[in-house]
Amino acid sequence: MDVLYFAWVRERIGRPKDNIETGAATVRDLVEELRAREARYEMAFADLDALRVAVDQELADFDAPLAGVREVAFFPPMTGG
Amino acid sequence: MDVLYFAWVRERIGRPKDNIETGAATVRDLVEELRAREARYEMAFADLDALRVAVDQELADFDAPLAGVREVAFFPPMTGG
Amino acid sequence: MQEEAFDLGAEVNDFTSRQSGMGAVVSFTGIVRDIAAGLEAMQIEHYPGMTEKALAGIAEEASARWSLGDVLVIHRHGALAPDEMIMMVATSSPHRADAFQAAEFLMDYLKSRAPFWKKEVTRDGADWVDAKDADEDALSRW
Amino acid sequence: MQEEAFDLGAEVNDFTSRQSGMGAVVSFTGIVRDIAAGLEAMQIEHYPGMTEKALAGIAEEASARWSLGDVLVIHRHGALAPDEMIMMVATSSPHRADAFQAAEFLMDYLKSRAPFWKKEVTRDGADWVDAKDADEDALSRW
Repeated sequence: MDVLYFAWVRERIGRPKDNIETGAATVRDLVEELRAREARYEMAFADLDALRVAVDQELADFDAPLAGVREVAFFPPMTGG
Repeated sequence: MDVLYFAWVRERIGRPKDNIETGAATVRDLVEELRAREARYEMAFADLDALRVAVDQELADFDAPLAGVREVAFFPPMTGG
Repeated sequence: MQEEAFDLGAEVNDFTSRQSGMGAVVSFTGIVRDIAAGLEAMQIEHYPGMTEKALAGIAEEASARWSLGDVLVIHRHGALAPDEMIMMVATSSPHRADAFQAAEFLMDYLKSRAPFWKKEVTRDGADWVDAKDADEDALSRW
Repeated sequence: MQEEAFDLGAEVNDFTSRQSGMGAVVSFTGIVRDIAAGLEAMQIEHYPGMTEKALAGIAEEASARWSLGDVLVIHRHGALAPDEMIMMVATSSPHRADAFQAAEFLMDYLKSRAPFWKKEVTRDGADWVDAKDADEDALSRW
């Protein structure tokens, strides 16, 4: 599964993307896995209220299931326009 | 005093403008004077609800006083934009 | 106020390039629509002298109500063909909500408070366009 | 979605000339504003792939809600200087209220639902722009 990071999430983690094997059932489970990896992941995911998530390029919530999903992205609230 | 007509008011009266001497105290008095002139004025001023008035180029109502006024204009509701 | 056509894009670009520190520019353009009977021309009559005052007054009112950098209003008169542009407004503001609201306010007031009258000329004859209750009602929200 | 600058006036003119039977065209342009610390650049990051889907989805939603002739959305990414245009939307409709509302809707959704992030670079450093509660609140009116 591709896991993408944007804006300060990308900067804190220090890379734009991970490709990981995971059995995580939901986005929240995936976050717990990532947090356990390294301090920079722990820091990036410290406050989930400050984060948004997209599952296969659609906005989703942290309880979204990951079965069959190819791409998950984490980023702060959007500031376009 | 210049009295101006626009849109179908102008067409019904058959001219864009009259210059008249009047002792009319208000717009409504002026309308009564004009109505008494000829049938085409009577026709143009038949329904005051369908008319708007400007006094010295500012929108006004039919009770507006005419003392010192130089220009009165009658026209249907505006349809710009 | 002008009889000749205007170049919307050039006006919007000029307007925008004159702004500094503005985060938002909104433009509105009104275009002659064809009608069922087949429109040959839209004739726009206005009240010279009062028109300029009314437009300036409406623009001033908008500037007093919202935080605006600038306001532009162009309105044509004379005979226009279908798909020709009748008029345009542009507003600039630090904030998008102000630019949008001011542009809508300008349009609502232009429709019902500036001395313009439209006449539709078709093969079958010519008719003055009736004012719409909805246009008058639109003023009540400001 | 593009990195290069766009010509607002040319886009608005093109957009308008493609319309037929539309009485109203509204455009909105967002411009990089300078900030107190002195802005050197506004960097705009986006999410390739999702961005296009999100913009198309927002435009479709607008077309479903209002009577529109057409919708145009252009959004830049990369590094922009103060007073450069970031993005624009344009809408056309037979009626002005629809054109205005659809343009405001597009902007409100673009602000908070399209995957763009702004970073302000000044002499003192660089900071991600925080999302505003007001922008999120603006969605609730639709």
